[in-house]
Amino acid sequence: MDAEKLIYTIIALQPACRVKDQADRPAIEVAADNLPEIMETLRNDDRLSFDMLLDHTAIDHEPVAKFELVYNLYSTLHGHYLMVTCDIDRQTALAPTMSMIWSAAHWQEREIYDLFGIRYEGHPDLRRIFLEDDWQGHPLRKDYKDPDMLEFEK
Amino acid sequence: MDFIYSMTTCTAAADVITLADRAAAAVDTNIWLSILYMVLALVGIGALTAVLGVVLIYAERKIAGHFQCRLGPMRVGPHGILQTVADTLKLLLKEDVVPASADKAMHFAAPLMSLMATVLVLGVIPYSPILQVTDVNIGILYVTAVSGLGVMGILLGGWSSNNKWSLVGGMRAAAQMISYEISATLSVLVMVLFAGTLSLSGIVQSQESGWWIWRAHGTGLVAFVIFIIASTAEINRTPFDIPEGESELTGGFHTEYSGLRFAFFFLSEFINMFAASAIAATLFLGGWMPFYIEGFETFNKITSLIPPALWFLGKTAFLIFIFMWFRWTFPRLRVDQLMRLEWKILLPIGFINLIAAAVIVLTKFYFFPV
Amino acid sequence: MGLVTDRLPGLLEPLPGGSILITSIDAIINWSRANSLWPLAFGTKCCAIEMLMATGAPHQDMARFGAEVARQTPRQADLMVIAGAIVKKMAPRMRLLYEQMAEPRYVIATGSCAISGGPFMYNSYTIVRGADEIVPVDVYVPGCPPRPEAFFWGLLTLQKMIKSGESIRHPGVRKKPVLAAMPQGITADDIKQQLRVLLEKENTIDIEHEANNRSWAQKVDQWTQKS
Amino acid sequence: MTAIVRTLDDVLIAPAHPGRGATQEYFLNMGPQHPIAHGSLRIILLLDGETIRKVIPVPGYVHRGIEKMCEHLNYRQIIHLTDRMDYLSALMNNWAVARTVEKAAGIEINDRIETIRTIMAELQRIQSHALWWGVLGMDLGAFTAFLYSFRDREIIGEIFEEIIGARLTMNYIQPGGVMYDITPDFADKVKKILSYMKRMVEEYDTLLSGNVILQERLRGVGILTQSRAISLGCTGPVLRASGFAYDLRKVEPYGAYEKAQFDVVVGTTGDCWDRYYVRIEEMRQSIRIIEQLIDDIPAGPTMVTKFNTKIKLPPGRYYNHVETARGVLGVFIYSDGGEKPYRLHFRSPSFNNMWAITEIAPGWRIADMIAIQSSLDLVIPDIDR
Repeated sequence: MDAEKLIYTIIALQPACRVKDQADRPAIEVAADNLPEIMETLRNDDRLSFDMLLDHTAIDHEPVAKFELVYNLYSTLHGHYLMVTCDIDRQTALAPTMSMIWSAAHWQEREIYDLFGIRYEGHPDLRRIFLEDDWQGHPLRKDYKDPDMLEFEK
Repeated sequence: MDFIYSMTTCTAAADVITLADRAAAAVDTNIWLSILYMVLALVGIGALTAVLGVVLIYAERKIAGHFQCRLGPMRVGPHGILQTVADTLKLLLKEDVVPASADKAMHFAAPLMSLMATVLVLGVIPYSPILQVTDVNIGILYVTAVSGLGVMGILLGGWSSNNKWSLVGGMRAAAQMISYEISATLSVLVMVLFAGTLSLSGIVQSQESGWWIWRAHGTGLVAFVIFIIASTAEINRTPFDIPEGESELTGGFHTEYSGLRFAFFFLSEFINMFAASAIAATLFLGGWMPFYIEGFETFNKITSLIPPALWFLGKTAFLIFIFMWFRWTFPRLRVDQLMRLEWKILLPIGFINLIAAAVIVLTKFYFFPV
Repeated sequence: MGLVTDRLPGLLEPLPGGSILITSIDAIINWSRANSLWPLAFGTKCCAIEMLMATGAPHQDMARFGAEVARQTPRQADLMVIAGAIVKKMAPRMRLLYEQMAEPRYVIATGSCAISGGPFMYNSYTIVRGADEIVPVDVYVPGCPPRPEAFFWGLLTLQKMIKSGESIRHPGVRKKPVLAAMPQGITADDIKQQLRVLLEKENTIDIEHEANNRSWAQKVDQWTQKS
Repeated sequence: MTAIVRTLDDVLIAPAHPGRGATQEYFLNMGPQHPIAHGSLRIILLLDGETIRKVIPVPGYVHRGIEKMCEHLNYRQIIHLTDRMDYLSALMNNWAVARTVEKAAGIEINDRIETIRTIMAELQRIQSHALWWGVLGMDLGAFTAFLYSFRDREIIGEIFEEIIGARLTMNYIQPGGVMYDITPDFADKVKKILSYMKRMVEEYDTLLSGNVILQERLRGVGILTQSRAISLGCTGPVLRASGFAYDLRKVEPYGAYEKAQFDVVVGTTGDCWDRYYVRIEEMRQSIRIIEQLIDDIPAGPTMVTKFNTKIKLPPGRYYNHVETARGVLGVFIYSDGGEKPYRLHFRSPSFNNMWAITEIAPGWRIADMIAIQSSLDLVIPDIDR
């Protein structure tokens, strides 16, 4: 399925999605409220069947007070890729978990929690993954300041 | 067939005079001479232990090196022959760490027990007709009993360290060594049946007309193979080194041991290997008996020129090399596979072998004169 | 064993020729310690491949120096090779490992990460800048990662240091490594101090601080003149 | 539904089994300094005797914050950090970033560069798999295997030392080309090494693969089914051993892989033996790929951009990946139009592969844990980044 057809299929199934530009592969943008439902469709629909979560990450848009969640999906059946983005509020930093849909999300979400402080609702085991449990702050946030960190800007 | 069986016949048996015999003979005439013999025996065993430790560890490292396309120790002394001397000295002078939560007394006793069990075996091994500390008339029973004590040392070491790795290692060791003791004993029994004696010198002398490994209608060969496998397990060497299991249990029962006490465990492993090889050589390969081929008189004369002690050492060294060969070739077995090998394969074969040997001895169903 | 090192000097010293005896005992002990450095199998990062694995491999063969007996448990190891970056989460564990090792224990820090944080020195929020902030380091082997030959240089330097250093009179006290390229009397500590001050100089020139450290500054001057 | 944040201490509570004759389950801490940690991974096992009930991996003992560092560096400077993630496939890591940046910046790469990159990457794949084979042997007690693998690793390493100058951290593949050109006798040397490696892979089979004990230790142990592997996000040999032929070199060919004929090796059951033999076979396939490419390396420059030019990516999200020795290494870049990435994320293969142990290890023994962990071929700095 080529990129355009893929996007059309998705939008036909879930009208709440919007096409995301500024991405180098087929990408859609969804609202946080619709995320679980849309992901369920992407995973289970026969024409889409995105059964592999390749990558999940987040971007800290500090100036506009938003976190952007990015999911990179792959369908082992059809061999197509999709990028899904979702903006959430930076203040509350709450997002729905995908660990019920893809097992891989379990740990990728823990990583995002550890480094960005985004808490995932319904995650079975939300713990810090790389840093110690008593670590202060979330280092990949743009406003993170560490007294021990030597800044080298040139 | 006759030729093969008669390949190792001896022409003349030497009289066995042990150091204990000499001491006993001298008690009435000269008490000091008697004491001298006793001291000689003690010093001899002590020196043997030390020398064996140094030589065997050096050999192991050199042989391992050459198996693995490298050189092994080279810098300490010519070709690194002083390497183990340096290691021993260093271990002796290293700090002795006893974990705070360890059972101090047992932690102290464990390595001593392990070493003692192995050193005691050295006393009854016939190195040559005139070089044996004492020839106990239940020699092989004594060896089995005493070497069985070794497992106590390892178990105690694992238990008293108060470390989970040590405990797992100790428990594995206990299960493994006790299981394999049975197979080893069964194959020893085959030889006892044929030789008709428990004395180790007696077993050697019974092989003057040929080594048991060839002679006992195949039962000897089967018993030899089982004995070698079982002793590999008893001395905790690869592929049966699961109590130490360097890559699994970090060090197994000796995880918490350092310095001198670790050196004791380390030493006892190597002395154990020597003892196991020596017993195997005594039982199956004719001990200090030279290698004779009937009919080749010139050859026989040449072989009998080599002193018996050298024959013994040569056979033992060959078996030790086989143990080292195993170690640097095979991967390690899993605990349950190890138990399966013993209880489902080796033990039944051992029993059948023993029964076959018993039938042969009872019915005197010999293919050739024993 | 404590018995020898604790009581022996006191027993031997009063004897005639006792100090000569102690010196020769020292020589033997140091010889054995220098030639039997069993490393702890502890690597964190890329350097572990080069320092602990490739050095033991046929092409380099650490066994030649008697150092191939890698121990998995710190109790039996003499040498801790810090191979790779140390991060804040690892630091307490590494300290624990060091404390678990039995005396005498030696530490070689290999690679830029273990010396100063290396490529992760800036902008990294977890890195510990130099393993010597956690454990006392005897020899530094620079490189990213150092070649195995460089590691052997470090090992031989440590051997030299052990052979010339410790005495049973003062167990645990040993001379810091004297780098081959430097004149006598300047140790790695001096170099570090010099670097630290140079860094500080770049930021702010603290005259009082300069004055307090004149003694080392003279030493460095001597060194620069000579070389 | 709310998000509940927990700590490690909340997890480390051994379940109590009241009643007579019940066994006490206990926690055993493997690592961070443990031979099976392969670096510094901590694995906490909940054990019943020697049987594993639960596995809790605790990574992060070499987490250096490379992603944060990348935000402070420009696109050329990032390359040297990728060497230090998965140091056994450093070239392929370089390539992942270079490929993402090239695609985003619209830099066209000529055939010569692509061929050199492919040959180098495949040489390193052989090297990486050889090292893995030796380490697996060492973990299972066959120490000699380890030294044999290092003997061959050094021989391949000589090529890298000659062309690149480094033994481990290559920093060779740059956006826009490769750092140094190959030497004139490169092809001859590589051919010599390939014919040597062919014999050595046979020797690996003789020494270890055919060994009864090894087969007993690996066959039927730690089965990872295909559907679970996909859901867990496993890639590389781990996924292929489970029977799914997902190899980026074949699925979406990059570099010069299109020009070469090779097979994607897949397993059938997904046990440790399949993971073992997939890698052994992959060494043979890599030799095959290089043999086809080595004879006609096209002419041309080895760097299409000027080395010192700063690269600026147009604003947007870029994701691209390559197949490293361990699986799919993805690079996600969010650019705001500047010289430095606003956000750069690595989808590391070991990170996703590691979590397979939580599914496949329970029910097996401590010794099987060693086999499973070895067969997954994890590089810890790649997990932690």
